[in-house]
Order: sequence, then structure tokens, then C-alpha cells
Amino acid sequence: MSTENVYSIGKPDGEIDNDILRPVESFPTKLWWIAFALATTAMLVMWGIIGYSFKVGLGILGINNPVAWGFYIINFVFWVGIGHAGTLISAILYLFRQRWRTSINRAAEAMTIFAVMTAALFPLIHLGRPWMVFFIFPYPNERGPIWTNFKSPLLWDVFAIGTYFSVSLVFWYMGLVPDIATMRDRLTNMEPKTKLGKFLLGIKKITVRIMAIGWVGSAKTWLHYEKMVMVLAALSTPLVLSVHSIVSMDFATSVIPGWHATIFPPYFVAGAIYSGFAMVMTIMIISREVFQLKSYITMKHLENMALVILLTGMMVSFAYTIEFVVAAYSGNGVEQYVFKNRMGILDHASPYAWSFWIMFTCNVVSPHFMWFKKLRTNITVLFIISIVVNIGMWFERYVIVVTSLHRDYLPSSWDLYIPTWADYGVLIGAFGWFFFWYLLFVRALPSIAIAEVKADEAGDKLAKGFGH
Amino acid sequence: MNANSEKGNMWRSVEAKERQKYEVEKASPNEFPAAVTELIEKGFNYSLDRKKFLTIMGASLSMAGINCAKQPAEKIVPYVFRPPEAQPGIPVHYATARVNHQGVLPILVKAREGKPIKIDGHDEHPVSKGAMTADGFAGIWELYDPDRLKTSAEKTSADFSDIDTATAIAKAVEIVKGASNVRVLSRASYSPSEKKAKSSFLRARGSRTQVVYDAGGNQAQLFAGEAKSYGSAIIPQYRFDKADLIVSIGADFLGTWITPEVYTKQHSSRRNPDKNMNRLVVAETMMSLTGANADTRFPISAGTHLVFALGLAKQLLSGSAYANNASVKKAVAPYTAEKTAAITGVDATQIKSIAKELKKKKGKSLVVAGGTNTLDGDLGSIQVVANLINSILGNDGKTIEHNVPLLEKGDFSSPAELAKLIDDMKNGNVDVLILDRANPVFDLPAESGIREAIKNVKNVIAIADHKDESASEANLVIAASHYLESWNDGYSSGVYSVAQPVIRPLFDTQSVGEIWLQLAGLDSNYYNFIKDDNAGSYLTGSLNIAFEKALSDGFFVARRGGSSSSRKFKAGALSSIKAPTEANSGLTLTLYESVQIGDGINGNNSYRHELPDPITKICWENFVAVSKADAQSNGWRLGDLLEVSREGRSIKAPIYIQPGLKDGSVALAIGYGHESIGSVGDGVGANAWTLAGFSKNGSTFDGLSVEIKKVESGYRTATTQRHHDMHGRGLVRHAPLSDYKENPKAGSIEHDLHLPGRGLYPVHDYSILAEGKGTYKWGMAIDLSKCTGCSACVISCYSENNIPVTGKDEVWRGREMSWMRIDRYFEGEIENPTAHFAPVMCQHCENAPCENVCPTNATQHSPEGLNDMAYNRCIGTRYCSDNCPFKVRRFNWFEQWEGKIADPAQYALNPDVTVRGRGVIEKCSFCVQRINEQRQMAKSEGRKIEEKDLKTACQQGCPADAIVFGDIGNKETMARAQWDLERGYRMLDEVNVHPRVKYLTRIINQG
Amino acid sequence: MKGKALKIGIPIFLLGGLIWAMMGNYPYAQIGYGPKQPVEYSHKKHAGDFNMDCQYCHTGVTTGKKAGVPSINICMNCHVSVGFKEDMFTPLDKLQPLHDKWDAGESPQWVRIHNMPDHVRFSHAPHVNSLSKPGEPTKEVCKTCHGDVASMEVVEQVESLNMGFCVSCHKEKRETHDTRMNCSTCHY
Amino acid sequence: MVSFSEIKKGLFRYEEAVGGWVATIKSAADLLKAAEKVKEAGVKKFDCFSPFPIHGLEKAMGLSRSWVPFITLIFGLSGGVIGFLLMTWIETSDWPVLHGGKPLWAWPAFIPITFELTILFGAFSTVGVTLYLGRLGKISRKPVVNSITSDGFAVWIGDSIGKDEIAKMLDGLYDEIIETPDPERS
Repeated sequence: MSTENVYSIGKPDGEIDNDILRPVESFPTKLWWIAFALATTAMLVMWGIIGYSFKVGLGILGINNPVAWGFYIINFVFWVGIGHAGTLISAILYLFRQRWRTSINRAAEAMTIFAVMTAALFPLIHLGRPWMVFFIFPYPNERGPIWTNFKSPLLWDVFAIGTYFSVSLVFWYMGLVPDIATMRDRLTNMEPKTKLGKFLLGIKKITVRIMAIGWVGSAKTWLHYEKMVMVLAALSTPLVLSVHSIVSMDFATSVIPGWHATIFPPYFVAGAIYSGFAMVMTIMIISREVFQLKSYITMKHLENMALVILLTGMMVSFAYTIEFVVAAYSGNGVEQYVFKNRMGILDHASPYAWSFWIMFTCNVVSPHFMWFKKLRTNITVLFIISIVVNIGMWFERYVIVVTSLHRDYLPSSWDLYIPTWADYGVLIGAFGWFFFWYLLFVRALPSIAIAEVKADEAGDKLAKGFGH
Repeated sequence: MNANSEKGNMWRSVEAKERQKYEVEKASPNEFPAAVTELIEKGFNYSLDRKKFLTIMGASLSMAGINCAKQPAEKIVPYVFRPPEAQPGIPVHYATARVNHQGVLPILVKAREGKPIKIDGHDEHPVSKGAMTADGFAGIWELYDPDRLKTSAEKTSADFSDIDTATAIAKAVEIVKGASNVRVLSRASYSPSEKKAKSSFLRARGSRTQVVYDAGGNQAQLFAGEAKSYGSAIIPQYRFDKADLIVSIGADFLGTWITPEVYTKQHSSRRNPDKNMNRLVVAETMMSLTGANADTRFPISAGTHLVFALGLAKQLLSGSAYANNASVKKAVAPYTAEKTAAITGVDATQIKSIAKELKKKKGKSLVVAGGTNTLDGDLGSIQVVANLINSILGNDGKTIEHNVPLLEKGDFSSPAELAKLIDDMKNGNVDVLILDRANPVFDLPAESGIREAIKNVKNVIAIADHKDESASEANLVIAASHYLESWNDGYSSGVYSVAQPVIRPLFDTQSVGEIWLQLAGLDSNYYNFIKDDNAGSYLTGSLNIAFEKALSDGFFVARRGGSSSSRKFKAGALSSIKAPTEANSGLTLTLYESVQIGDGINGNNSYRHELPDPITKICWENFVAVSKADAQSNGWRLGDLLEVSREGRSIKAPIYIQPGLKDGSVALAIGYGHESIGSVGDGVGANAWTLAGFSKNGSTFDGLSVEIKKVESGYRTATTQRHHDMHGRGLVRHAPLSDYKENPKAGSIEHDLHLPGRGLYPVHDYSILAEGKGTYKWGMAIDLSKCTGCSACVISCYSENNIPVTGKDEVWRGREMSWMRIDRYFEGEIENPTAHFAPVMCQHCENAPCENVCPTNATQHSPEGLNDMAYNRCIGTRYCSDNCPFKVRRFNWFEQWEGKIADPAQYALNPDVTVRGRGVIEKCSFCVQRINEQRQMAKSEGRKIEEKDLKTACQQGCPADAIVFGDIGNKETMARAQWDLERGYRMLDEVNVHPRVKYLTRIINQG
Repeated sequence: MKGKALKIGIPIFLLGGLIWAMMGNYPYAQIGYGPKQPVEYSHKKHAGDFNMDCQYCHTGVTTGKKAGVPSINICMNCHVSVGFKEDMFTPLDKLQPLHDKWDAGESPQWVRIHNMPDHVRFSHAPHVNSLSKPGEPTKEVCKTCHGDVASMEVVEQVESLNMGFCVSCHKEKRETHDTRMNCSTCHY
Repeated sequence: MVSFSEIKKGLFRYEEAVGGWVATIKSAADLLKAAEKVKEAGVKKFDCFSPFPIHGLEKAMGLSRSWVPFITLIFGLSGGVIGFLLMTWIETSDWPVLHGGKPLWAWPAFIPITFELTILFGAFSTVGVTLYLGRLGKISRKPVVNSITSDGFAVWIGDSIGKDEIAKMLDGLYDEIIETPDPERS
């Protein structure tokens, strides 16, 4: 039974509430305010650029004829990838009864929601005529009706991302309900000093009461609730795998050398989990430092994540290798050229080889430090690697999108892709947008699933209790 | 005031043969009679109409979703009297001609609602047979050029003030009356009436009053050469279609030389590998279009064209009629094969072998020489040698027809006269200088000192269409009309053409003919003048009837040429010839004319600038072409800005590393670098005339020794193609004639042998799913043996399909909008590569990758095999463009029209093609608007479309007849015949997209 | 009780409204648009009472893209002799503007009623020709899209003339009239 | 094979804890025991409250297993089928459109959307039915004891039996027994 005890916190339930709800119930720290200010500025910059591009057109970006997709789509794929860890943790690890998930799943799910929100932004703003976006929804209209093209991977995306976002959102919220109920009942015995405080508290009380949808922890409700969580987990598992597979089909179903690859779906999923876990780790390391949650997010948690990163990292490396093997074996000159061009081993210059080698070092080399217990239990190392991995994963998408497009079939149409200020602005702004929401989340809602932690704790006690 | 109005009733279309009466005056008080029908009210005032139309267009584009949202109330203004053939929505075609300093170009103008919207070749013309160049098609935008002079102007004190043209002319008459020493400086004219009107002005003032010069020098050189060697200054008809072996020494007859459109047609008619195919050998410095199409090309050092000619002559001399002629012997003596090889850089054996070939083809060969890039300071010298060679080979009279010349009575003045005039001007001996559409300040070599000289002339009167460099030096500028606005006539190669106005002058301008009549103090009715005083001497039969006919046909064949006896060559002409006797050291410059800009007289046409140079694919710029070795030895790299200087004068231009350019040779295009011609042309490129040499024997464009230094790096040169290597992908396939003879599939490469079989889905059979009975199967075949890459199709496509110009920066980013482009690849070693051209437009793949990925159904396949593009359904995901293996889909990155085009440019838009707004994809539609127009007609008449009725813009534009479009489902059609040729292949067929465009392997006749 | 009504009523109302809008019943659809014209021309009188054929004035309808608004001389074919007051000189008040224009050598500026967006291409000839049956007056065909103009004092739009309108007809006539359903039929 | 009655029984609903008595319990273990006792005492209307799910509690209370997944199955499948049929109808009969030489009924291309719709319908039906069966959304509802959502446990007994009877029933397991106000009566 030692496996259970590793994660047991050994605090009374009341204590747990206090610890986890501290950030929610106390006034934000200076650190938080600074972070929030930065995030918001970046976000506003992004909206400014987007507004401008709506006004004058996408010409302000660096994309051109051969490379018609640039930073926007790269970011889209990147953020969708990030959005995978959350559901994975809350669903797959749940089904595998991995107890260590309980301390991190809430935050991870939140991260998923915001990552998908960020990702979903890009397909919209990269449209030439965003105000016409309703054309991609198949609804009965006065134009015939003319429907959408159900054979288009982009339409699959719409359904996949839509489903994924709504399901994860619901899953996440339902998970929150008991904890919100806890907040609700803690607020009743809270006394504000100032008039303003009274007013704010009033508002908070009402919102929390509404969000708690009258949860009172009845055993009958718990029973259905547990089943629901189980079912949603079971549904989310194939969903999470399908989403990135479908995103990968945007590329895999095309005819462009470097995109046209059957290995893409599993390769993308692995990559997604890889980057997702890296992102979770980054955030966890920060929040356990900032919110004194060390006893909940222990070294053991981080170590487990590190191992997942190592595993998926090797899967991704394997996928890279396969790509090259396939190209070499295909006997297709164009395909082979593209991969030589990626690596920069041509008789003439290949302008984007550097991006490939950045990706290679970050994604293939860096995870192997995790083999050593000394390193994977060292916060600094973990933090650096988790960030390096995400840089690598961003460049993976850069390699796939840009290097494949800029030199495809007809050398006559080959051209360069040179990002502009707008591209960079939106790239940074996207992070601002993501963290804007995440920072609000950690202030407003419990970032660890209280009820689940308690349940696990009780589980230990009961186990003992029944012992004698 | 204006002849056109009363004579409106003379307007004719080739279609409408019977005569109807226009009531132009009654139609409306407004300038545009036909324009008013069915056009929005704003249209009533021409300064607004189409632009407003566009505004609504833009609006409705963005409101396409909520389809008929309230639109601004439009007004319909019908005719008072509707001329029966002017039916709203139905185009009217007028047969006319472009008569200018380049010669006479017979054209067919398509007008909608009274506005010319497209210029096409005149198929029925006996000589041109409908051939056109990019230059010809581009004319439509010169008509609607917003920077054209809107009225005349007069310089009071420092700057100009507008006055109406009638007064301007009156003033001019006054000025001239008073003046003692009046001189006229003009470009050549091939309109008999114009010349006559002018001469009646000149007669009073002595023969030497007028000086005619040739900026490019092609024609002057030929006239001079012909005069020296045969005594009469004519330009004979070169019959490229009669010659089995063509040797060109510097003459770019497929691109810029004399009448490239005619020569291209003739040449391409002999590029059929199945029938006695001709062979083209070219010796030149800068790779020209002709050189790029040569079966064998000799790169020679700059300034050695003449040497090559002499060297060739020497090889041929032995055993010919001129073998014992002293002066001939003397002239060619120094140039043994070895010597020539040493100077020109060609292999001695090659010279010998060419000579051998020529000897075999006596009377069936043709040697042409000349062109701007061969002007060596002694006008016509190279022509003399070329003529000598042709006389030796007995080609004169056979492949060179002189009894009915292409152009006769070349009225060019000798370089000496020009030099004299400039001296007189310098010394202030000229009271009045009349510039007749001439821009000497821009296009005379700076060395001539014209810039300073013109300042010393008391009164300069400029007849011009732009306030160009010279006009801005003038005291009085008389606004001249565009050729589509004015009556005129022209005479070339025995054919008399009557040029009729297709629209009344957009601005307060008058045709040059009228202006001269008035200056000469005659009745200003130019129409009468043409008809009564001139036409008679060309037309036969009753004048009225004959003229009517000439007007409706657009031409009248006055004299028919043909082969004849050869002329006696005056060997004496050779005595004066001086050619370099040793190889030149250091960097030597040659100046050439570019296909798109020519001599730069139309430098304000954005479409000309956007059209990439056929060889280098660079646009919006002229550039310094250097050889790779020179670049490396001097440490120059692409993106450097070089300063070329000669005798203290210098210009800056970006570098281009030109394959097939001899080391030590440098090339630069003339015609660029306008300072004041308009918002478009100003400051585009550098004026190469700055470097040209000038003497009383003629200007020097070739063999100028220059210094070059790098002044800046990281310069952005706009180009539409950055890679020139095919990487062995068999995109443009080619095979030597010998191989083709054995194996008709020669040149096809291995990977079509293992084409992928069926994929996940069964192969779609279009013949089955085609809806209904009256169905077609559209397809296109492009013969790469014929295609010269001249880019006429590209410009024709621009004009037909309302394709926007994006400008230098956007092209640099790779955002040019051209629906069809001409891919150009180099093969072989960089010293002397082979160039291959392939026009690439949307291939209308049967398994189109673009269609599968469009989420909104904006692009889908018609049952007839067209790849449809519905702009108003497109939301701009650009996924289709990503997934297009040919990258032929273009995206509107910015709004290209609304608020972007200045009045009256909007009139050039084709009302049958939607003007695309911002944020949508566009691409070649196989001119679906033409297909549908024909279909609608056919349907309402209950028949099928006939092949002759339907041509795509590119097909119509191709002077080489390389492009054939039609119903490939129908066994009878020409398209099907081409489609079925064994030579045919589909580009990227290994991707299994099944294009509906077939390319015919290029066959090279290596002799 | 009242709460329940709201709970169910509001969503149903919203959903219904949405569907209604989707089906193209926009408040601003052009149906019923019949502006005042510079000359009070009555189709009822001419096409209805006098039973003139549409093609007498709209000459292009079987030969061209556009039906064409008659040039003023067509009006004058008759109105030089008809439509005057008793004194046989002064035209009826209704016709005064027509005569003024005629004398000034100008055309009245009619207000366009049936108006397509600029990205739609409609050609009258093939439609009219393929729909008209031998021996039947043209108006029978015109009715399909323009309604019974012969009975209108002031012409107004009767059909939405939106894409759905075109497509529905093209759909049902696919077999009988060999109509085409792909984009480039109308959009190019 | 399960009978529908069983499924129906598995879709039992939450009933409001109004009227009757509430006994607060110290620990989860005690709650289990308490539930056992109450069940054995044959009390009809009763319910247990805890801050977190306790395994075995449903057995102790004698609740039958939840059949929520059955709803998921039904809606999930119907979602998929509806989606696939809709696409088939549109692509083949309503407005057939040629795309890149693919057959009109390119069923493999419909699979991703079919799958996503299955999940979507399944997930939302699951949540919906849970909210319904748990009677969630009644925000005015108050917990029987305030500490329930933090560290308290409680048993509610709705049957009309005396306080001391309950005390006897839960001997030693509770620390206090409170009467819950019944809005109907007061």
C-alpha cells in the first residue's frame, strides 16, 4: 500500500481547504499583479494587430504565395498541442487510476481550456474575410441552400476543435462544482471590513452560489456524478486522440511533400502530449512555488511528469526518424528533396535548415537528461527543459509548415517566408492571452481538485480503518 | 472641334457588316454616348462611374453572405436612339490599327458600352495574322492612363498652367509664324497622312527643318544598312517561315526587333517537329528571347557582334560570287576563324561548322543582324555585313523579300543631322523646336548634351501625351490623343490600314494628325484629309466604297509581295567598316531593349512594369547583368546595388547574375529610369542612355567599356522566380529532333512509367457525370516547341481578367497576382545554358487537390472539367493555395481596386469578370466568362459551341499559336488533335492530379 | 408557473427566430420594392390593357444578357401621336416629363428595381428562350421571376431573387431543361 | 442483458432533504456504518452527505448502480448516425458537388465528423442527465450542515420517527441530531 502513501498529504480536510483556497480568498500579491499586467499588455497588442489586419488585410503578415500559411497556423497547431495534456491527465490517468493526477488535473484542465481558446483564435483571424466565417457552418440558408464541403479537413477541424473545447469545458466545470460549493459555504462565515469589500463579497457570493448549482454533497448525487466523471473520461480519451489526429490531417491529407505523410496522426498526438506535459510542468513548478502548494505538488508528481516527457519525447524522435526513412525509401525525388532541404544537406542553400536543427536539439536531445534521477528531481533542470521542449515543439510546427511549403513541386514557384512585426506581435500576444486567463483562473477558482484530494486522503484512512 | 463626332457614323465592326447610323450627338450631351446605357447614375459623370461601381462591388462582395441586402438605388439611363448593333451587354469589335514609331500594328478592339476594354490581334490581316506582342496588349492601359495629359499646358514663368488644346494650337501657330529658325525633332511615323500633313508644314521651311531619330536604333540601323548595301532605304520583309536555317547575330527578332509579333508567328510556323522543322542559331551577348529560344546559341563578348559577322562572312566567302571582290576580301581578311574566336569568345570550330551548315542551305537560310544591342557607333555597319552574307548565300529575294518592303521611305535623319541640330540648339541658333511625340531628353544618349542644349532654345513646343522629361522643358505642351481616340492611317508591307477611333477623346486632346494640319494652317478635319487626300493613292476602285471596306476590314492590300530576283550588293559599303581587332579588356557594357518596356516611351504603364522580364523574371527594375565568374571575382552577390560609370556619368542598378553571359561582358536594359512621366514610371530603374555613346556616325550601345563598383548590399529586387534549376523533375520536357524522330515520346522521364494506380477512391469519369446532353470536356494543349516565352499571353490574361498590379514590394514578397506565369528554367553549364519556357496557369486538374480542402465549397469542379472558383463564397483560408502543386492560386492580400485605381483606369476593367475584393483567392478560370457567353448564345440558338467562336485570352494572345483550347471530348476539334499527340505530357502527372492542360515536349533541332 | 412559461418560451422563440432568419426571410429582402419612377409609366396599361408584348420595348430579352430598358425613341413611336389632351397639342400631364426629356434629347433616369449583386451573372436570352413555349406570349416566361407585371400599376419586385430562388429552379429543371448547378454557371 | 426496470431503477433522482432529522457524523468511516444501520432499520426516506464521494457508501445505503452511461450510449450513437446520414443526404442528393474527382458519397471522408458528433452528443447527454437526476441547478438549496462541503458528514432521515429513536439507531456514531426546518409546515 506504499504507493498510496507516497502521495498522501496527511492533513485534516479543513486544512486542505485553507491551503488550496488561500490564493482565492486572499488579496492578490504584487507578483501576481505584475504578471497579470504583462499578460494583459501582450494580449492588447495582439488584439490591436488583429484589428488592423481586419481593416487592411492579411498583407501585413509575412505570408506569400508559396507559403500561404505562416505563424498563425503554426501557433494554432502549437496551442492545440498544449491543450492536450489537461484532458489526458484528467481522463486517461483517471481511467488508469493514477492517483498522482489528483493534485495537478484541475490546473491542467484549466490550461487545456485556455490553450484551446488561444488555438481556436488563429483559424478565425487567419481568414481573408473573417466576417464571412459563418460560411463554414453547415446550416440551412437562403443560398440554395449551399452546404459546406464535408470532405475538407478544415471542416473536420471545426467539428473536432468545437467538440473538444465544449466537452473539456463541461468536464472541467462539472469537476469544479463540489469545490465551488465548498467556496460557497466558506464565504457564508466571512466578514468584510470596508463598504466596498461588502459589495464585492456580495457579488462574489451570488456568482459562487450560482456556479455551485445547489450542490450539497448528497450520496445520491455523488453516485451519478462519479459515473458521469467516468463516462466523460472514457469519452475524452478517444476525443483527445482524435483531435490532434484530425489537426494533423490538415497536413497529412494534402499533396504537398513534407505534409503528405501517413505517420502524422500518431506523431502529432505524441508531440501534443509531449508539449502539453512540458507546459503543465512549467506552470506547476511556478504555482507550487508561488502558492506554497509544495505538499500537494510534490517532487514525485514532477518526476512522473518528467518520465512522461521522456517517453513521449522518444516517441516524437521516432516519428522524425520514420519520416526521413519513408522519404528515403519512397524513391520520390520531390519528397527526398524536401527532407534534404530541411536538414540543409543540399548542393545549394536551404534557408530554413536552422529551424530544423533547433527543433532537433530541443525535442530529440533535451528530454534524454530525464534518464538521470539526479536531474529529473532538480527543479531548475526540469523548469529549463520544460521550456526548451516547448520551444522545440513550436519549431517542429515551423519546420512542417514553412519548410514544406517554401519549396514544393515547381522550383519556379519557390520563395522565401519572412515574418513581419505583425507575426511576432501575435505570437507573443497569444501567450499574453493564454496567461491572462490562467492568472484569472488561479485567483478565482481552486487550482487543485479539493474533493478528489480529500477522497484520496479518506481512501487511505478507510483502508487503515478497515485494517483492524 | 473633333472630327470623330460627325464621322461617328463611319465606325464599323467586322461583325456588323451592314451600315447603321449613330446619333452620337443626340445620345447625350455627355462625352460617352454608349457609356450611359445601363450604367449607374454616377456613371453619367465619367470621373466617377466605374469607381463607384467598384465601391458597390466591394460592398456586395463583403455582403455576399446576406445576399441581396439593401443596395444603393441605381439609375438606368437608356439611349435616346439606340444604334441597333450597340446592345447593352454585347461587346462590339472594331478593326483598327496602332500606327506609331514602331510601325503599323493591325488590331481588333473589343468595346463594351462604348468603352474599349481589350486590344487583340487582327486575325484577318494578311501579314500579322492576328499576331500580337505584350507591348500591343498593354496599349489599353495607356489609353486609360490617369497620368496622361488631360489638357494642354503653357509655361508661364516657372511652372505650367493648363490651357485647352485648341488655344494651345493657336498659340503654337502664332509662335511658329513669328519665328525664323523653326526645327522639328520627332520619332519616326508610318502614317502617310500624318507625314503628308507634317510635310505641308515643313515644305515652307526647307527640308532640313525636321530631324527624325530612333531612340532604340533598330530601324534606323536597318534603313542605313540597306541604303549602304543596296542603295534604297527600306526594311525588307524577312520571311522566317521560308528559311530552314536562321542565323541571328544580336537581332532579337522574337522579342524586340522591328516586328517581333510577325516574326514569331512566321518562326513558330516552322517549329513543328513533324514537318521540316527549322533551325535557329543565335550569336549574342545578353541572352535575349531569341537567344533563349535558339537551337544553338553562341554567347559572344560585348561589342563583337560585327566581328562575328565578318568572321562568318570570311568562312562563307570562298567559292561565292564575291570571292574575288577586293573590298570584300579586304574587309573580312583579318577575321580568320581563329582570330574571330579569340575576339568573340566563340569556338573556332563552331564558326566553321555554322558556316558549313549555311553553305548547305543556300537560298533556304536567313541571316539577320542588328538591334539596339549591336549599335557600335557606326550606324548600319553590321547590316551591311549581314546583307553581304545573305547575298553570298543567295537569300536575298528568297527569304528576304524586298519588292514589297515591310517599311519603306524610312524618314530617319542621319546621326550627323541630329548632332548638327543639337549643336545649333546649344549655340542658340534654334528659335522654335517642335517635339513631335519625341522625348529626346530621356532617350538620347546623355553624351549628346541634349539636356543642356534644349535649355538654350527660346521656344520649345512639345506634342506629347505625358508631361515627360522633354515636355517639362517646353514652353507649350500640346496634348496628343491616344491612338484609340484618333483617326489615322498606316502603310506597311504593302497593306494600307485605316485606324478608326474607338472612343472619343477622354480628355481635351487632339490626334497628332489634326495638330499638324492646324500647324500647317490647313482644314483641321483629319478624317477628310485621310480619306480625300491620301487613301486614294492606296485604295483601288471607287474611293467611298473602297474606304468603307478598308474601314470595316481595318486594312486594304495595296501591293502583294513575294520572292524576286536578288539585288546587287554594293561591296563598296564595306570599305568604311571598322571592327575591333582584338578582344576587349575589362568590363564591357552592352545596352539592350527589354521585351516589356522596349524604348520606354510607355514607361508609365504599371502592367508593363509588373510583367516580369521573360529571361530574368525581374520586374519593376532594370538591372546590371553580369557573369557568375565576374560576380565572384569582384565579390558581388545577389542583392547588391552596383554603380556603373562611364566617362564620368554613372547610374545605379541592382546586380543580376545572368547565365550565358560572357565573362567581362555586362548588360543593361534601356527604357527605364523616367524622371517625370507619371506616378507609376518615375524612378523605376535607371536610365541607361546615360551611359550610351553618341557621335555623328551614330550612337554607341554596344562595347562600352565601363567601371563598376558595389555601392550597397541587401537591395530588394522584385522577381517572380528565384530558382532557375528544374532539379531533374521533368517539368519542361525537351528532346533533340533526332531522338524525337526515333521515339515520339522522347524526353519523357522515367517516373511517368510508374504512375500511381487508383487510390482510396475509384477514378472519377467526367464523361459520365457530365450533366445533360449539351456537354463539353474543356482542355488545353500547349506546344513547348512553339512557345517562345514572349509573355504576350500573360498580358492578354491581365487585360481580360481584371488582374490587379501589386507593385514592386508585393512582388518582392512573392505576391504577384498573375493568373498565368511563364516558368523559365536554365539547363546545362552556366557559361552557355539552354533556357526552357512553360506557360503555367491553373491546370484544372480532374483530381484537383484544391477542391478537396476548401471547407466552404468555394472551389469545386464543373461537370465539364473546369475548376470553378466562386469568389463570393471564399473566406480566404488559403488552404487551396497551399495544396496546389502548381501554386497558381493567388490571394488578395490587400484591397487591390477600391480606392486604389485612379480615374479613368477603371474603364479598362472587363465588365464580364468579377472584380475581386480583399481576402479571396483567385485563379485562372479558362476564361469561363467567354465559355459561358458562347454557351448562352449557343443555348439560345439551340446549337453547340463551335471551336472557332471560343478562344481563351492566352490562346488569342499567343503569337506563336502554341496554346490551343477547346472541347477535347470532341474528336473533330484542333484541341483534341493536339491533346492526342504522343509528344504530350501532363505536368506533375506523378502526383495523380490529372491536369486538363497538356504540354507538348519541346523539340530542339540541333542540326 | 409563470417562471416555467418563460423558461420554455424564450428559447423556443429565439430558436424559431433564428431558423426563420436562416431561411432567408430577412426584414430587408427586396420583395415589394417598387420605387417611384421619373415618368409614371403603367405596365398595367401597356402590357395589360393594350396587351403589348414585353419584347416590343425590352428588345434584348431573347438575344442578349440584358433585357434592356427601351430607348426613348421606342416610346415616341406611339407617343408622337397618342396621349394628348383634347386640344391635340399639349400632352397629358403624366406624359409631360417624357416629352420634356424628348425635346431636350435626354433620357429619363429610371430607378433600377430588379438588381443582382455584382458577383452574379444573369443572362436573359438562354432563360427566356429555353422557358418559352411556341405560340405563347413572352410575358408568360417573364412571370417566373418578375411576377405578373401586366397587372402592376407600378412595377415592384415580387420574388426574393436571391441565390436560393435561382438554385431551386435550377434544381428542379435539372433533367428537363439541362440546367447547370456548378458555381461557374453564375459566378465568374 | 439487463431489464429496463433495472435501468429505470438505476436512474433514481435526488430528493430534497426537507423535514425530518439530520444527524452529523464525525468521519467517513462512521458515515458508512451509520448508513448501514439506517438501512437495516428499514428507513425509507434517508440520504447521506459528504464533502467527497465515499466508496461503498452506495452499497451501505442500498442504492442500485447508476445507469447514466446507458443514456450516453443512446445519444452518442444517434448523434453519429444523424451526422452521417445528414452528410450523405447533402453530398449525394440535395446538392451533389464534385470535389477533386472524389465520388459524391465519399464515406471515408465523413468518418471524422461522424466520430466527433458521437462524442459531442454522448458527452452532453451525460452531463444533462446528471444535472437532471441530481436535481442540480436549484441554487437556493442549502446544505443540511454548513460544514458538509468542507469536513463534515451527515445523515438525513425524512421518515417521521422520533429523535431518540434515531439516537438509538446511530448509537455512538453521531455528535448531534438537528431537526431540519420544513418550508411546507413552517
